[in-house]
Amino acid sequence: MSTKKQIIERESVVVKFVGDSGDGMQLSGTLFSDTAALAGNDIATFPDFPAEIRAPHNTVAGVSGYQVHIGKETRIIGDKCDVLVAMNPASLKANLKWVKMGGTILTDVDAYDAIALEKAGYTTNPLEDGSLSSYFVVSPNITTMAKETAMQLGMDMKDAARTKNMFCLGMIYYIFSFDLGTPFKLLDKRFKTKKEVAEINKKVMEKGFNFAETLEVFESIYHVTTVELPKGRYRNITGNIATAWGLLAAAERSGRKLFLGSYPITPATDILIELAKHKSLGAKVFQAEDEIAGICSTIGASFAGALACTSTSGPGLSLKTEALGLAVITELPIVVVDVQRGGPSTGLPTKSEQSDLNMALFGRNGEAPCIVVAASSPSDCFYQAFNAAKLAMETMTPCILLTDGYIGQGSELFRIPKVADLPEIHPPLAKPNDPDYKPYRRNPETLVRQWAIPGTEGLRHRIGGLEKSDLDGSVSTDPLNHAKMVNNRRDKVQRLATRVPQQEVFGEESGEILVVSWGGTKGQVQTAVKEMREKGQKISHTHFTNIMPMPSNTEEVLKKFKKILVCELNTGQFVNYLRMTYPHLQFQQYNKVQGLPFTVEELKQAIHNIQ
Amino acid sequence: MSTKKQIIERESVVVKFVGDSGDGMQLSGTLFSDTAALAGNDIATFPDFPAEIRAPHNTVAGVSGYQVHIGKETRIIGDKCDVLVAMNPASLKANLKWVKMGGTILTDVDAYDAIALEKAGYTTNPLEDGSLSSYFVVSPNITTMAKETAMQLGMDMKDAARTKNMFCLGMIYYIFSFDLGTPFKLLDKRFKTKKEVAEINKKVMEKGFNFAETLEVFESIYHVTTVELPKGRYRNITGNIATAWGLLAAAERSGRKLFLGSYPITPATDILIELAKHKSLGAKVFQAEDEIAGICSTIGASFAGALACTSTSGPGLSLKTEALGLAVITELPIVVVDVQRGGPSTGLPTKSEQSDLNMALFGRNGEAPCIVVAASSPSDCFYQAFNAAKLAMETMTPCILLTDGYIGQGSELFRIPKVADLPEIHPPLAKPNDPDYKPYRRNPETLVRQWAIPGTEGLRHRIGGLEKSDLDGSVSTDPLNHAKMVNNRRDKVQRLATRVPQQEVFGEESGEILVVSWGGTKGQVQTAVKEMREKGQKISHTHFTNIMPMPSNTEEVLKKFKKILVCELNTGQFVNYLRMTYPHLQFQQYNKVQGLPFTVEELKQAIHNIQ
Amino acid sequence: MSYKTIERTTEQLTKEDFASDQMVKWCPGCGNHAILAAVENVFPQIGYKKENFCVVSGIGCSSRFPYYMNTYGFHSIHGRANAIATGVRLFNRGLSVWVPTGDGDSLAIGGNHFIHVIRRNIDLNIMLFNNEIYGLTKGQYSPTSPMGKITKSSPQGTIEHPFTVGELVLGAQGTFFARVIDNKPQFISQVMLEAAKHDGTSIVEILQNCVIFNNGAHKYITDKEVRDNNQLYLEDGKPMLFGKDKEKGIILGNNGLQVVKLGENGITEKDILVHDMKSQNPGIHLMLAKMKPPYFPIALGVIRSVESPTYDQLLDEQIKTAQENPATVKCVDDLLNSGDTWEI
Amino acid sequence: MSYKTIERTTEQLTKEDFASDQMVKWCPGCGNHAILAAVENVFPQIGYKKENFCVVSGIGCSSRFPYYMNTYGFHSIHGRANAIATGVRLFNRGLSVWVPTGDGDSLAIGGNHFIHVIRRNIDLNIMLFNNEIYGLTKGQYSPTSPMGKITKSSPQGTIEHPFTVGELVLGAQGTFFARVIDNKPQFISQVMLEAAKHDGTSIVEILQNCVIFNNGAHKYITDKEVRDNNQLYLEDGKPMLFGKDKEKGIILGNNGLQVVKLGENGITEKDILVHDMKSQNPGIHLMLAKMKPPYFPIALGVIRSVESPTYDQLLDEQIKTAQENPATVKCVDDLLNSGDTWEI
Ligand SMILES: Cc1ncc(C[n+]2csc(CCOP(=O)(O)OP(=O)(O)O)c2C)c(N)n1
Ligand SMILES: Cc1ncc(C[n+]2csc(CCOP(=O)(O)OP(=O)(O)O)c2C)c(N)n1
Ligand code: SF4
Ligand code: SF4
Ligand SMILES: [Mg+2]
Ligand SMILES: [Mg+2]
Repeated sequence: MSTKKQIIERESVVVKFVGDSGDGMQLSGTLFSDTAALAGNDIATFPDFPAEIRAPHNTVAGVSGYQVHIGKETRIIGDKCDVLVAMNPASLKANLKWVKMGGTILTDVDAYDAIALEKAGYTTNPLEDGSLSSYFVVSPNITTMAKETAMQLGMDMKDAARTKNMFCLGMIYYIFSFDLGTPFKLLDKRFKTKKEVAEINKKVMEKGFNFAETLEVFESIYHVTTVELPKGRYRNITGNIATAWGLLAAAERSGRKLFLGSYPITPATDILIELAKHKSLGAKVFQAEDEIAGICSTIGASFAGALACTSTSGPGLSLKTEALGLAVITELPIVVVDVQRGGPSTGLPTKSEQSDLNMALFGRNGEAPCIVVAASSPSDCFYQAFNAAKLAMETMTPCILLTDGYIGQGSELFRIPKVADLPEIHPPLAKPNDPDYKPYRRNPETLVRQWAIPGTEGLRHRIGGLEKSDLDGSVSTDPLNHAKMVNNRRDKVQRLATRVPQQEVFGEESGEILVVSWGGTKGQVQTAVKEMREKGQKISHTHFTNIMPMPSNTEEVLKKFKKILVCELNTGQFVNYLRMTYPHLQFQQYNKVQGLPFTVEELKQAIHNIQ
Repeated sequence: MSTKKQIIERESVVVKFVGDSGDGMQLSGTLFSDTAALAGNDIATFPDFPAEIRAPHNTVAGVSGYQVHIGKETRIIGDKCDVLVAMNPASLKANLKWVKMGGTILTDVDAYDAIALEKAGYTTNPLEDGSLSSYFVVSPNITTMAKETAMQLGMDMKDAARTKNMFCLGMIYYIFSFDLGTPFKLLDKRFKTKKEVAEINKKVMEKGFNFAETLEVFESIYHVTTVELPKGRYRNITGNIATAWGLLAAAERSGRKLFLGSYPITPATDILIELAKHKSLGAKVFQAEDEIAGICSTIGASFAGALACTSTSGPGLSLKTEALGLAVITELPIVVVDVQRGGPSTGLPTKSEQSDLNMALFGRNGEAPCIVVAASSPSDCFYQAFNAAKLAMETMTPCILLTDGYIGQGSELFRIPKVADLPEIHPPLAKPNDPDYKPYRRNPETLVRQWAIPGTEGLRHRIGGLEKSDLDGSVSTDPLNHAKMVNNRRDKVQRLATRVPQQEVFGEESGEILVVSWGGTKGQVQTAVKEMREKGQKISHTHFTNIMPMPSNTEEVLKKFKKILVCELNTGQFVNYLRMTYPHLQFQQYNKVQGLPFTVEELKQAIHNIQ
Repeated sequence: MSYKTIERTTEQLTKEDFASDQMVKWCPGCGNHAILAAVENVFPQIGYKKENFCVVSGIGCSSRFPYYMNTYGFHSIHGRANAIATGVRLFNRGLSVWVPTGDGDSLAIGGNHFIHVIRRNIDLNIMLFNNEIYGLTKGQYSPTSPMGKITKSSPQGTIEHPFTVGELVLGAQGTFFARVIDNKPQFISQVMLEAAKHDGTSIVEILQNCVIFNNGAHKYITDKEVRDNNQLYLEDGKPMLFGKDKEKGIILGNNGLQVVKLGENGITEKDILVHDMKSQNPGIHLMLAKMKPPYFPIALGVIRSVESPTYDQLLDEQIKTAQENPATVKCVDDLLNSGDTWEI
Repeated sequence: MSYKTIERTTEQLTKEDFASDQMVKWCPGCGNHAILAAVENVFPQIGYKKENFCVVSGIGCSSRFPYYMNTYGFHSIHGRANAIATGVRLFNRGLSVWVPTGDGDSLAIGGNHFIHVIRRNIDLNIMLFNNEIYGLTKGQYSPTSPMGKITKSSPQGTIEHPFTVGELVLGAQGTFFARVIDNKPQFISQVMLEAAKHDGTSIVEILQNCVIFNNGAHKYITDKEVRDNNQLYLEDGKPMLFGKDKEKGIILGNNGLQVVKLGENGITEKDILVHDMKSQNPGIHLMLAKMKPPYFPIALGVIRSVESPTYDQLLDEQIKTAQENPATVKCVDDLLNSGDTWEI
């Protein structure tokens, strides 16, 4: 490595790979993040798909991206990037606003022909017109060089040109002082069955690395602080995979096999796809004809004794509304995963938002309380999926798990737990031939009824969507019985408030300002608060995972602060829920509805602006 | 008329007719209420259907009822009845709890055989065991007498036995000193094509009347105060019919033909059935394959230029959730009528409740505000349906009209308006070939976009469920555009707050206690407040019809009271909405979730108990 | 070869084992009563343990059925019985799952689940009570009401072409379709037994009379005066003969089916079409399902019963394959540690 | 006799009149491009005023269609296009309503609306882009994916019997069904024109290639080497001949259809089945729709086109009857004052 370079020391760095849908940006991104993780960095990633499958070549509509955050604290994706790798003018155009002033831009000059510039909407060439003067731009003939290398190794021209992403990646590895050993191993693994392809890719990558080193195209290289993570085995995981695995773990831990009834929808589809791979664990995945059949088959499987789940996103959750009410009144445990996206209606399918909370809490006819939990990061999806399954089964109540496109598709380091260390799950199974069995007899303490699985001897019974009489469950229109059942269904959920983990505060336990967040925004909010605290400001933070019910100490926690600011990616759904639940407290709110996560900067500004 | 009778003077009286599903109780009830109305009484009625079509003869499950309230102030159905007409033991059993102490029970001793008593669940005969000693019981051989009369006139035995309801009705007319002229005319009308049947029924009724007079079976007769209603033409109307007519009136007034896409469901079906009769007014009624097709065809018709409506009850509204979001984002005007019933799920289909408010306000994925209005009585359904249609069209936004089974199936006197006196409706139609037309250009004051109806020259455009860019409506994933559109959709609804009628107070405009109600409970709450005021208590009342948005003076109105009690038939949905909307005010709540309306007594108690 | 995974009983079960203690709340005279009796009769004959029967319904008069049978039962929401039953059956392979449903429940709101469950050939026994009306909501027309029918919601008569249940079933790749009438409980039991034995989705359409809202809808085939001429009882492998003295029959011409009289135009029994319920070709079954007076008798009994892999069975096989594959993960710990992981 | 209520144009319209200014965002090489071109070509030929076209879609790659046509357009939600189009068409009888849709959109989530719109015979033109995959969500199997197909959501292959679109259409009482391939734009235009003329619901199934997620799904019929033997172009009133030199044909036997070679076993052109798209008997149409290699060629062109009253027309008639009835109310004031009323 050349030594005259300036070395930039950083606690963390954000790199974003952008290009046409077919440019292999996702591969570049995952190779880079895996390499960084293996080198001891914490990581977080986020893919940025276009709405179209493969929109026209070289257009802004067709830009696909993959953002990687590496370093010591990567709880979040990072607001802006230090390094942008842009494969063509369109991707540069779409992403320039996300590059930090003075940041590095690596782009392929071969891609800047007149047509591509026009398609991207440039009237002049940004590499030449001086418009990039605030950035450090590196723009070699990447395609030419990659193609040459690959063709020499016997690849045909078309495929050879497509190795340009490897060339770039080689250059990037160079500026982060990463050894190529790790990426080479990863490539070998990925192209297990196509050894030659692996070899060529490795060579092209090496060429890129050497090119960067030899020609000294970069003025500076980065040293990123590695982390001291707790000891253990780690992997990189996306929120959707983590959700799938959390459900599988809950199935194993509860002794109830997993059933998933689901219909594909962006960005939740990956949960279905992941679980479909695990028939060896006995998981049954049913791709239904629509979301209604998805949840209804789930309810059927739950009646039949499964850990039964359904996964979807906004419009799908809307369609499940009626059947969710059936699960509520029959008191069958199901888990409904909603990977939130931008709404209303089809809205912004590839963007993220927290705007399904209202529907999760209130979106059913009649009085129909469900348990609601929300995951706060990709790896937390594992624990919250597990938790949702446990709560649902142990309370015989549907549980809605809210994640979002941002944490569902993003990834981070995950310390691999042992299944045996996870909490036990005790579904309230009825005993065969129990003479005292009644479908709606309740545990007096928890108000939970028993689960009598069809096929069990001596427990034949009937349930249904009409109001049922207490204890025996037969149809009843008796007024007081109805009132009682409505209360029972509410109270059994409310009583969880003491059993879920109590609400914790980051920072002082009382004081002037408490910042409140829930779900997938934890990383950004915590970072903002932390950065302000580091500057000496007394600000505390509490983050909600258990939404319905909220932990029983919530009011205690909240009321110790003079001012409470609730931050969320919607127009104020959680803050309104807090207002109705704790009417004696006053809340302020900060909201963003742009289909994008918070940036730390805007959060700090919002906290600063509190009245 | 015998003169030695004691005359009971009453401002109003409640009579309830109960019997087997096939006993013709509905006919008895409507004949009686129409007669009373024509005699100058105000009236209110409420049918009480069993959940089964025709459950086994003589069982409690099969009891069908029809309650009539006549007199001076009948805003409500009346808590308990003064007179119960019970055709068999089962109907007595099911309804005894609704008879006032000392009330009159007229029942048919012929029906009290051993089997019928057993089926009704009696171990001893209530007519003999002294259990009815707190009531004034009259139990002649009604079937015998009716049958005899009818058979003498040539009716066959089976049909003859079925005239027993007419016999009873004759007796009831007697004790209310009603002339038989009116019911005779009504019978003639009803059996226009079956003259003989009419004659026989009239004769049997007369027999009942004479029997009551001659044998002096009643100790007392009632004198009910008649009302001084404003001058005008009147009719009796149920809430569901009024809703249908209100929509038709709005269609005529707006120049947009009516389209209704709907799927049958209790208790909303009557709206569909009523509108299906009015093809002569150009109304197109489409009985869809399900609720989703119901609302989707409605959205299509709205796009195509209709006053487009869909009608349903709880589970159906749940199913419409997703499509409602589409109407929100496309900004198409539709009216969604939800005749609320007991929930959750199928719940209590034949009972009434106010528990769909949460779903109306919040039950959609993403940020999806709709306009919400709620009717307060059967005749108010006419005005609110008209209003909902006007608001939807003039704001290019879906409007949910909440009624309930109680006011939808109940009836009251309705002063017939002239269509020309109803407010004008101005849908924001785009002009053919308008060069400035853009699908999402907004009126700067109201934020309402224009309606460009397919077929119009020069306005071809596309709309859809993806987020669209301001003005031209093409698909956009731009973050700030999304934020802007979310705000626009919210603000155009919020801005109605100044255009809807302002919130009014019954009683003092400020003071100690304000009672708040919304929707179908107005009658009971107003009566309770009135009765307490008459006893000198300073209590005010405000009733909400415009729910989203609430009138702009709402906070002004509310904050002038020290204590605010919100009464509703759910666990507190409106009060929570008030809490989130006016976080600086404190609210108390009184709730009932029994599938039944409030009684005035319990309301008075609740107001009395305010802390 | 039958692929049934349901445990059989060793007890001698009787009708009483399945009679529930609930009051039957259908209208007096409703066709449902006879159907209930027929089903109560057939369950003991099927031979499974009584705990292994599961009855799943939607909403409608017919959907009250689960309350009146002493089995595991689920009275769910309108139109969703088939989707719920799918989950029950796919998850718990030890259950014999029955779906009593209505023409509204399965053909209006539930139409999508109906065609998909059939296409997937999931082993459910669907009993479609076709009364050509919405009973529970008091008399609106349904997707099987004949065109022109005046009902509460069609004061001028309907303007919709009705579904023919059998045609829809075949169009959805149905493997078993039979038709019976509510007034012949014994014949119902007999056909139900066939349905129970079938591997895959069986649809039994029951022409059911709603005395209250559509009385006499099936009169044109059930009336004493017309029934011999208007009913054809199909038997597999037997010629399609009908009429009082079996003097009429069905033949297949180039334009489809045709009614002929034995003896006329030299027609003998040998010319008559022989019923082949196992034929993979649905064309003829479709024509049979479509037959209707006045030109044809209506076909009763099992119209189609063909072997075809069931979803249930294929799913079991895939699970087995996956579990036998030494490369697949065997527990969640395996899964968590699969792929790229590293120690810190 | 045609019952069309759509105003015709007096202008000479061209393709350009319907080309939109939006960027077409389908993948390069996607079959959708050719279909779009075919439809742009056919709209001017239909002859209606350009404002009278209305294109209504759901969600899916195919459902992006409205953006790429300069007409009134509605890109709605997944599966609901047919229900929305129903409302558009029933309310506004002056519109020619087109529904571009996918195998997921109309056969999975939208299956119920699909069969009901067909049954009602509402005058919609449905273009079903059948790529046997969910394109927009990136490659899960659809209700038309062949059994065993490995996709993202079926790593061991699907275990579902696919729908045959034509069979489902016929089972739902379809009056018009045609099938075309995306690589023959001219033929598509020709068939679309037939569809446009049809009174009632027309379904045109377009075998469309998704280059990205299901490339070559239709190769077994489109490949140069096999296409002559595997494609049969139906023409009404013409014998069903195919093969390179039209040397093969279809006959109807007692067990259904059969492929024969002219000249072999004494077969001549006269023995070959003549296509009768107007036959009311759906049995033969069903068999034709079901034909598939390797044993049969696939049938292309209009398989069925029969006259049958449309919902639209019947509704118009009922309104007319109601309005002409002197006893019915003529305005809302009449209505309000009808029945029992009294003056106070
Ligand atoms: C979501 C929903 N929509 C509508 C209804 C109202 N509903 C109940 S049963 C029924 C139709 C019943 O007809 P069918 O299925 O033929 O059964 P039948 O009563 O005739 O046996 C309807 C429309 C409902 N309960 N839920
Ligand atoms: C309610 C709802 N469920 C699921 C989706 C996700 N989704 C969008 S398109 C699609 C399937 C597309 O397949 P197809 O209709 O065959 O169209 P193609 O893309 O193949 O043309 C799915 C599942 C959605 N947008 N909305
Ligand atoms: S309404 Fe009809 S279907 Fe329902 S129980 Fe009565 S007779 Fe039977
Ligand atoms: S994903 Fe397939 S169907 Fe969709 S645009 Fe691309 S090639 Fe066409
Ligand atoms: Mg029915
Ligand atoms: Mg597709």
